[in-house]
Amino acid sequence: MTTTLLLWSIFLAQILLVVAMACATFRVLRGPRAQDRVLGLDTLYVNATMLLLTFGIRTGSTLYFEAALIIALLGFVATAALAKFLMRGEVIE
Amino acid sequence: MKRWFPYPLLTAALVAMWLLLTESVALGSILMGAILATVAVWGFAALDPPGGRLKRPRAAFALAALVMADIARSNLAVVKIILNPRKTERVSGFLHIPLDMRAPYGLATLACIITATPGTIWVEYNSANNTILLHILDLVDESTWIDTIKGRYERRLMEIFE
Amino acid sequence: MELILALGIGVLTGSGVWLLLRPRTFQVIIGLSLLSYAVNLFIFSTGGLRTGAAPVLERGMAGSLASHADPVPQALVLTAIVISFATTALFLVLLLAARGLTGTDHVDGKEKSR
Amino acid sequence: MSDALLLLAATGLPFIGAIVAGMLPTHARNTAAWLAGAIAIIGLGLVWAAYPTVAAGGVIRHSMAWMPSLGLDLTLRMDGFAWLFAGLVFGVGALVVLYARYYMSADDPVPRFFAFLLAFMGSMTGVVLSGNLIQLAFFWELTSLFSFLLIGYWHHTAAARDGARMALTITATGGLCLFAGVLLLGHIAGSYNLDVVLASGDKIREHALYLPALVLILMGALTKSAQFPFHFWLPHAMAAPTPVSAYLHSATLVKAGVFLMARLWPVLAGTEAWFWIVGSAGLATLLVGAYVAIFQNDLKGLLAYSTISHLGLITLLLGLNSELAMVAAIFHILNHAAFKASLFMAAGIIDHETGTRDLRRLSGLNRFMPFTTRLAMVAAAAMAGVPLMNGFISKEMFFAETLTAQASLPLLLHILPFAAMVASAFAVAYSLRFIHGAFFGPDPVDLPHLPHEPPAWMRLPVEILALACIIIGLLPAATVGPYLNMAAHAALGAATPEYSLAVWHGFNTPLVMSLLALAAGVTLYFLLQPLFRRNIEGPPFISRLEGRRMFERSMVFLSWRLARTLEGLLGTRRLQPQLRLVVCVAILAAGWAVYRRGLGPGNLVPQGIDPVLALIWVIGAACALGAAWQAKFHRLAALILLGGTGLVTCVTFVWFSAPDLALTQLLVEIVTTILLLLGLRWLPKRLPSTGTSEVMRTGRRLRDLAIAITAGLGMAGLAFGVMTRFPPEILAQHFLERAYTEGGGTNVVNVILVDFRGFDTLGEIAVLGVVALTAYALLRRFRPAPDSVDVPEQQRDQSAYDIARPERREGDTVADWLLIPSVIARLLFPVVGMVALFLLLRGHDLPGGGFAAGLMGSIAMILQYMLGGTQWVEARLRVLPLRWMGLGLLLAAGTGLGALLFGRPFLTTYFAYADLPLIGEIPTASALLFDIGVFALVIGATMLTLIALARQSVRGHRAAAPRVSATSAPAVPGPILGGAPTTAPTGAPTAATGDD
Amino acid sequence: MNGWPMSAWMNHLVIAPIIIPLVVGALLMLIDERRRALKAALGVASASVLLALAVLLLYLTDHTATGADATVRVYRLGDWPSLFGIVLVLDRLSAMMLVLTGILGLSALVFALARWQKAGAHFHSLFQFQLMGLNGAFLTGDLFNLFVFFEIMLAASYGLALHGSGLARVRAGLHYIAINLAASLLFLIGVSMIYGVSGTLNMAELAVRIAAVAPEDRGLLEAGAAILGVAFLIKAGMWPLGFWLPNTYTTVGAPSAAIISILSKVGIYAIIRIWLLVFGESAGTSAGFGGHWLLIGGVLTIAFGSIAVLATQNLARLAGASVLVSSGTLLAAVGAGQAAVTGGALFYMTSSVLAIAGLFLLIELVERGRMVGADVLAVTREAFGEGEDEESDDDDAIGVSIPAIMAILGIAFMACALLLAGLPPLSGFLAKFAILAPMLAQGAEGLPFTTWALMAALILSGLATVVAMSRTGIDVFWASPAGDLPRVRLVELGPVMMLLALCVALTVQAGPVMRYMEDTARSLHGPERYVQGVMTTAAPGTGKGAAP
Amino acid sequence: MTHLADLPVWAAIPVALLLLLGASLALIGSIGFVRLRSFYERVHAPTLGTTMGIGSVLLASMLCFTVLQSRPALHEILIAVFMIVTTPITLMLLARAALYRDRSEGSDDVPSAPPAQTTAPSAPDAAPPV
Ligand code: NA
Ligand code: NA
Repeated sequence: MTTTLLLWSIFLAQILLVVAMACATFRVLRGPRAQDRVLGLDTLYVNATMLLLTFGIRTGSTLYFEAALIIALLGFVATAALAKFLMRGEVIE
Repeated sequence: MKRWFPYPLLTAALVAMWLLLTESVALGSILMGAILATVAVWGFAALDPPGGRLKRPRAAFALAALVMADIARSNLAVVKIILNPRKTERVSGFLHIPLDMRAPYGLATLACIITATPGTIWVEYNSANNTILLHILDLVDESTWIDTIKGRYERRLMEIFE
Repeated sequence: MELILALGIGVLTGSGVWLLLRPRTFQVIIGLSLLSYAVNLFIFSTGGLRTGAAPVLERGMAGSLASHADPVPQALVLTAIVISFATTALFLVLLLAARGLTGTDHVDGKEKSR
Repeated sequence: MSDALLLLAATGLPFIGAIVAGMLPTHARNTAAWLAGAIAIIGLGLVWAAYPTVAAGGVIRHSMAWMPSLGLDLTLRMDGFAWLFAGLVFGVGALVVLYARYYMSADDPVPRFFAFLLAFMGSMTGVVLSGNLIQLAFFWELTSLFSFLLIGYWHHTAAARDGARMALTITATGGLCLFAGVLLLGHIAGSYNLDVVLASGDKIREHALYLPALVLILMGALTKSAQFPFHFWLPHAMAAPTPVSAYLHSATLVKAGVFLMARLWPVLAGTEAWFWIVGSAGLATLLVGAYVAIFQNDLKGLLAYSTISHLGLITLLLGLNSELAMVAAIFHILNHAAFKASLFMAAGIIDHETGTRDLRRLSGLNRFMPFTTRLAMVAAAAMAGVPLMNGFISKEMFFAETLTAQASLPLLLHILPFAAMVASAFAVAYSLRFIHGAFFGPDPVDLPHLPHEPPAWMRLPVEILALACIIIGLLPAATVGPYLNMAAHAALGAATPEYSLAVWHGFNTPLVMSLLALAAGVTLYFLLQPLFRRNIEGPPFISRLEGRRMFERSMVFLSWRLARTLEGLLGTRRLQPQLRLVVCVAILAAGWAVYRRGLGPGNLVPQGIDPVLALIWVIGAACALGAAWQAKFHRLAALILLGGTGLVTCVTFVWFSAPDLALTQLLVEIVTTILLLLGLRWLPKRLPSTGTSEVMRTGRRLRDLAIAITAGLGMAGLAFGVMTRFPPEILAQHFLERAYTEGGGTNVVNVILVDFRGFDTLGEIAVLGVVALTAYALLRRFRPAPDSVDVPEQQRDQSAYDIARPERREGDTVADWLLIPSVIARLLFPVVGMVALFLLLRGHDLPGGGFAAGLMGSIAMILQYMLGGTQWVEARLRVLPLRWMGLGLLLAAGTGLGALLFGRPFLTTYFAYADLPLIGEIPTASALLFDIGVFALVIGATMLTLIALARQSVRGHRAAAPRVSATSAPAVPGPILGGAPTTAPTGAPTAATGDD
Repeated sequence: MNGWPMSAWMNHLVIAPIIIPLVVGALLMLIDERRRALKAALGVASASVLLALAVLLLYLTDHTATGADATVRVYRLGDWPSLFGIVLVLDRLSAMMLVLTGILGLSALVFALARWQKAGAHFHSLFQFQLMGLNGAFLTGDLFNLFVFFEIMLAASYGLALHGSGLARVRAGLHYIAINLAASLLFLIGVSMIYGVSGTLNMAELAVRIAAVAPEDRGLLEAGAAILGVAFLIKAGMWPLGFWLPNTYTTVGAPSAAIISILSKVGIYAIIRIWLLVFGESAGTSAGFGGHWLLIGGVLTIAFGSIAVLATQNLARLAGASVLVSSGTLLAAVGAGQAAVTGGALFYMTSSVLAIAGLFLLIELVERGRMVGADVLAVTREAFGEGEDEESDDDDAIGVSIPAIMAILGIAFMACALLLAGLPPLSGFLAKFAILAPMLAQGAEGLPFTTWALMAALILSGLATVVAMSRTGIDVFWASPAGDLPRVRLVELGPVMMLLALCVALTVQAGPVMRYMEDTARSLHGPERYVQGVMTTAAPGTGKGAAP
Repeated sequence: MTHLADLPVWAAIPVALLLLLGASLALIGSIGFVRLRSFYERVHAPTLGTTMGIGSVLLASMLCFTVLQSRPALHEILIAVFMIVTTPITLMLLARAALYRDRSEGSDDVPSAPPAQTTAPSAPDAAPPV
């Protein structure tokens, strides 16, 4: 019973998250401005983090935790670099 | 002591992080964490971090609780806005707020609080006149927002950091 | 599931090949990156797709394929990732050098050779 | 003297002499001449020493293994036939050396000349003494090579260069054909040994490959002997010094072709094919050569065409499939050598003394050099076939043969005697022209030099040869009879016919023919007088068929126009077609294999489709397609979409139980994005392309789209095929079972990477290191394109804004912008560092490892660079990438080498669980050390590349706007990276990121 | 390990050709760029040791066995059973390739001491890694490890190819890298497919398992092999995959070109090794898979290479096109699938590797003395001015003395030309003979079309080379407008002379060398000993470090 | 998925609810990201995910693993901290970059640059020079 409940809720949550990712992807594809695309990538990263966490719960393994941790800790580096590129025209001055 | 542990609070935080990472409170882990944290902090010190100390740690915890509550509330507010787009009277816009605080860590924390709170975002900081520019999703009343930021957060942060 | 991943690999390959055949160096480098994703997934797929298999062993226990994921393709992919990362970096540097020397970002180092 | 020594000395001495001569000083004329002469004389002596054995019908042999397994031995073999030729080579060689000593100018660097001459002599000896077909081809090509060098001796003249090249091209081509031919012949006979081959005549003639072998061998022989239609190189070879012509074109080079035909006559001749090919080539050459010779104005040109004609005569004789004709051919080879060598020398004397060889300028030399005139007259008479001269006898034999020749087509039989007479009449005419034109008639006017008799020593060789012409003509049986007999027997064996070498055979048809030809020739010469006086260039009727021009044209066409066109058609220098070909060939190759065997899905039942993953891949596909779509005009969008694809890949790895891969993929993704962004700054603004027509572009795109779709479908099919088969288990099972017990780690992937297959990892980090070095080296020379030198527009904008306001200093905008991020980023520095170390230390047991940790460490540093700027960071952190790299590699390799100390193979790991006080049990595996090496290298390599890239901006700033550093960028205290001076000149950022 | 005669340390000799350059390369990274003498000394010392080592290994491999009874020395890395770990395998072929690498490495490095080492950063490190990659590729017995060593080799070759930078180099380098990256991807696809079907990465094991592959899986396996083959053929420069090759080699600096010229042979090596091992007679229905494509492709490559040889006036490009001819010849000869022909092919490979390397080095020296634009002038003369008898003939009858250095260069050039054209007296001629003679020996009566085609291709390519080389040689040495005499240093001339001297030695000692090649070929075509050698060491490891 | 059966109902229900809550917040944020009109409005939307969204999921995870492993699973806290600390960096940098881009294009929807003022104290020393 609890298994079913959990499985379904995890499944549902994952679906919601993937749809959220799809929304973000839409912005990445659509733009219209570069900042929208960058923000889309950032959103994609955040949603993916959550997806990985739900996956961890589903498999009962904490091993996927690191991947989520890395995104949380370093996912912003790529988007920050993109932002810097927009603002300054180069990433490292 | 100061030479070896220039930033004791940071060292402690790093040891705590290490323990969380290793999911262990064994003596070995603590020792290892301490060694690594010490070394890591030297790296931090090499970067010429701005000066500043956490003067009232307890106030910091209080602020954290406050911020969490605010974030939760803002979440709901933003959910409403997104799910109900036909509500036309909502106005979003920019807002200049002059600040009194100049402590870098305080400013950083304020920026994090503002940005992490749904519905508000720190856009620009002007060091020349110590003003920040925010963008606010639901800008019904500018003065309320100024009060919130200055009274609710800046004051507390100045207590903590200055 | 296999079908999904196979199609995914196919789309990555198709996009990569398309870009590989384009005239601009940046297109080519993006194409190569997409292709290396495709290839990495392809190598990975030789181990079979296993959801929920344990990736690491229990301490002190020997593992078995019944409960654990196939580590071999994973190790191969890791090596491949590193190498393609390195070569992508090099290609980037080279395309910059070419761009600097030739003034163009055409793969042939000159605009419209024919 | 032993046979072996004799043969080796005869072949080897000339080469040794050549080397010695080549090393003599430039003007050691006498030494070189003495050396060459001595060697020729010794060679002659050696040949003479062999006479007793050979005369008795014996064969001298010496064989040494060379490539025994392939049937190639170095076999020297002298029978009577070879003896005769060897004698010619050395005998005429000796005379030519003597002549050359006086002919060549004192200023000429003659040691080189004699070196080539000796080497040629050796090669020629090698040809005639070869007892192995391959070896024969070997020396054959050497004669081509050295004749090339001899002809081109005066290479400062275009004529010499062109003549040499033409001779080489033609004769080397023939040589290559010959090579193929003897390969076939050896294949048929079962051996390359000449004795074996000569004994298998019937087998060869009946073999299916007889015709190809014959054609190929004849290609060699006919080109060498300047037979029609390959004859045209020979006249141009006259650009060589006259001694060379005298040697090459009388007794040696051109005779090699007829030598070969005669040598292989017993096995190749006797067939219709032989008759038609050899006979018609000979006949055509005989006539064409003689006809053209009449109209030559150059003495040597005349002699050259006469040589061609006489070689045609010999060839025709060989082609008649008659043993008697064969004997006549051998005899004429001998005679021709004697009179042609002397005529060339005479022509050389005239050239030497008067400064010209032009028959239109020469005249009446008889009065100035009467003795030379007599000598030339004798030789010319021999050439014309005047009775009592040696040429007469062999010509008589030739006429006789034309009358009795056997062939299937009677028509040709009727033509042959007439053709022979016509050619003979032409020979009389050109001989007459040589003598009459040069030596008689009015006194010459306006000659470059005043002529007189040459030095006695220079005339001596001519005298000897002219004497030979007369003596042989008078007493053929007594003088050359035995030798000819010996040679004929050696060449023909038991089939040698009866023949008679006499001056007088009675008043028979050949004699009538001779006399008719003589009369006709004389008449023809005088009839043609008006024509000669009209300063004609080239022979009437066929002057347009100038071989050289055709050759040059065809060479230019073949090797330039055609080759270039073909290269353009069949190849490309553009990248896109090349990549297209690579992709297409790969598709075709895989498709072909699959088509042969079929490829169905495997028997593994596919798992059900998880909608979550399916949706994820919808996103992945959208990102990939989007990246493909945007990469041209929206590079940043493409880059972001690439990131999206990478993220989807990463999630997929997680989905299918590969956390290590996900981790690594993610980190690589981040670093790659930054790398590409760093590059983006230097790329040009993308403007919509113009130029090519829309139709063409659409066409190309459709084609590429088709290729891309095919490739995608193909890969999808293969992937599906692979995934629906039972995955391989053996390795996986083995590793899973032993990773912990024998590798000491629970993260099997990591154990594989650092232990089971640690060697791969060692290689992989080497790749990383090498790439970083290359990138660094390349970037040191980086010059931005003119349109991207400038500081980016944004920065100029923001600086201008700051400058325009009194309360702001330049740089305030960016400083304000980065204030908060940089405070946080600095706090993150130790945090990320510790997480990296965490990943490193636990990698053996849990996801992580040296590579992921290294990348993380690099990202921590890159973040500082991004938010603090290069100079700011380098003023504070001493990153020594090269040191990290070097030490990392050494540590990894050293860990592997440690095993050697314990007598174990490289990379054998050691692990134990050490029980430390306080800390407790910790695993100590040598693999960890290895992983630390990996970690260090990855940090070093990544930083080296990134910093090198990033520094380009700093250089750019300095180059573009020196004022920026004065106002906004604060002076950098202390050493920057590696202690290089802070303000290194823009052009030389030496060791900026290197370790000092 | 079977048949090791000497002490335990000798066992480790097999790994030394990989580890020595790795360690030296890493050490060189740590030494400052300015201490060039030290770097050069270290580099040359390493290259010398490697050559000596290779010769020793060749001796050890050859003298212990005769004929196909080959000694196969297997080195199990990490002491794991060869089935599960990575093994290095030393047999006659590997030993021979190691020696070739050693020779080329030492000559190119010594040559580079004069100038090239200064042309850019980290030359010596890159060079050591190049040697490491080559040696590793020749030694490894594992498919994926082969990929890794290919990458090391390529990465280093990128560095060396771009060494000195410059427009032409960068432009060609971009193509070189792009195509090789594509090839690497194909390599990975191929290897993973083979692994997916056969379950092994060990080449010997693969040879054993191939016969037992289920029929329905064979298509996949062969598709993998075909894709892998394409990757190798790209490196080997087969038409139509090899257009990058002459373009790259033309622009690369001389010592780099000399060492990189062996890279195309690595592609050939991989094909010889894997194709003969895996798709030999014991491969069941896959036996001889794709061999005729090799033959056809080889002949086409010879044809295209010859055309390219003819079409160029540029010396370096001529050398690059010669690499294509050489590759084509080898591919076709190997594709013939007969042991005796393979033996000849190996002889040819040795000869052409030495000759081409020599030529690349030589070209640099020759070009040094040439006037700028001499090529253009020659082209114009060739294409338009057919008759140019305008030269005064006053001093026709007096030769021009050639300066000693030009004479030496000229002789060396002629030697290279002869070697490449396959003309006597040097080993090129014997090499062609060694390929053609056994090819002919096969057909009892008529010869198959392919034999004719190959024979024609070889003859015509020789002809094209003669035409092109004589044209170029005449232009450079006889007809060139007198430029300055090239300044040639002994360290530059020495390597060229050494390479050519080796070709002379190859000619003189053709018998013994050919014996070695034939033995090699026989054991390649009958790889039982190789397989057995690797598999017998597949016994469980003799215990690892202390178990927990 | 046998481990899920080990989870008692009292824990399973909150885990399920928290997961759904977190995912819903993330989704709503992303929907907002799609639907909101301007970039400055859209930039607020993802914050739902990065704060309460991920917070809920982390809580679910902590709860789940604490119960399953019978010991406190706290390392999820790190993710939360990192998210809180790092997300603002991106958003701040991006919002300001967008502002710059809009200003430089002369867009009317953004406030123009602050008017010139009298001399003011200089930036804190902390600001790293670039
Ligand atoms: Na916010
Ligand atoms: Na973030």
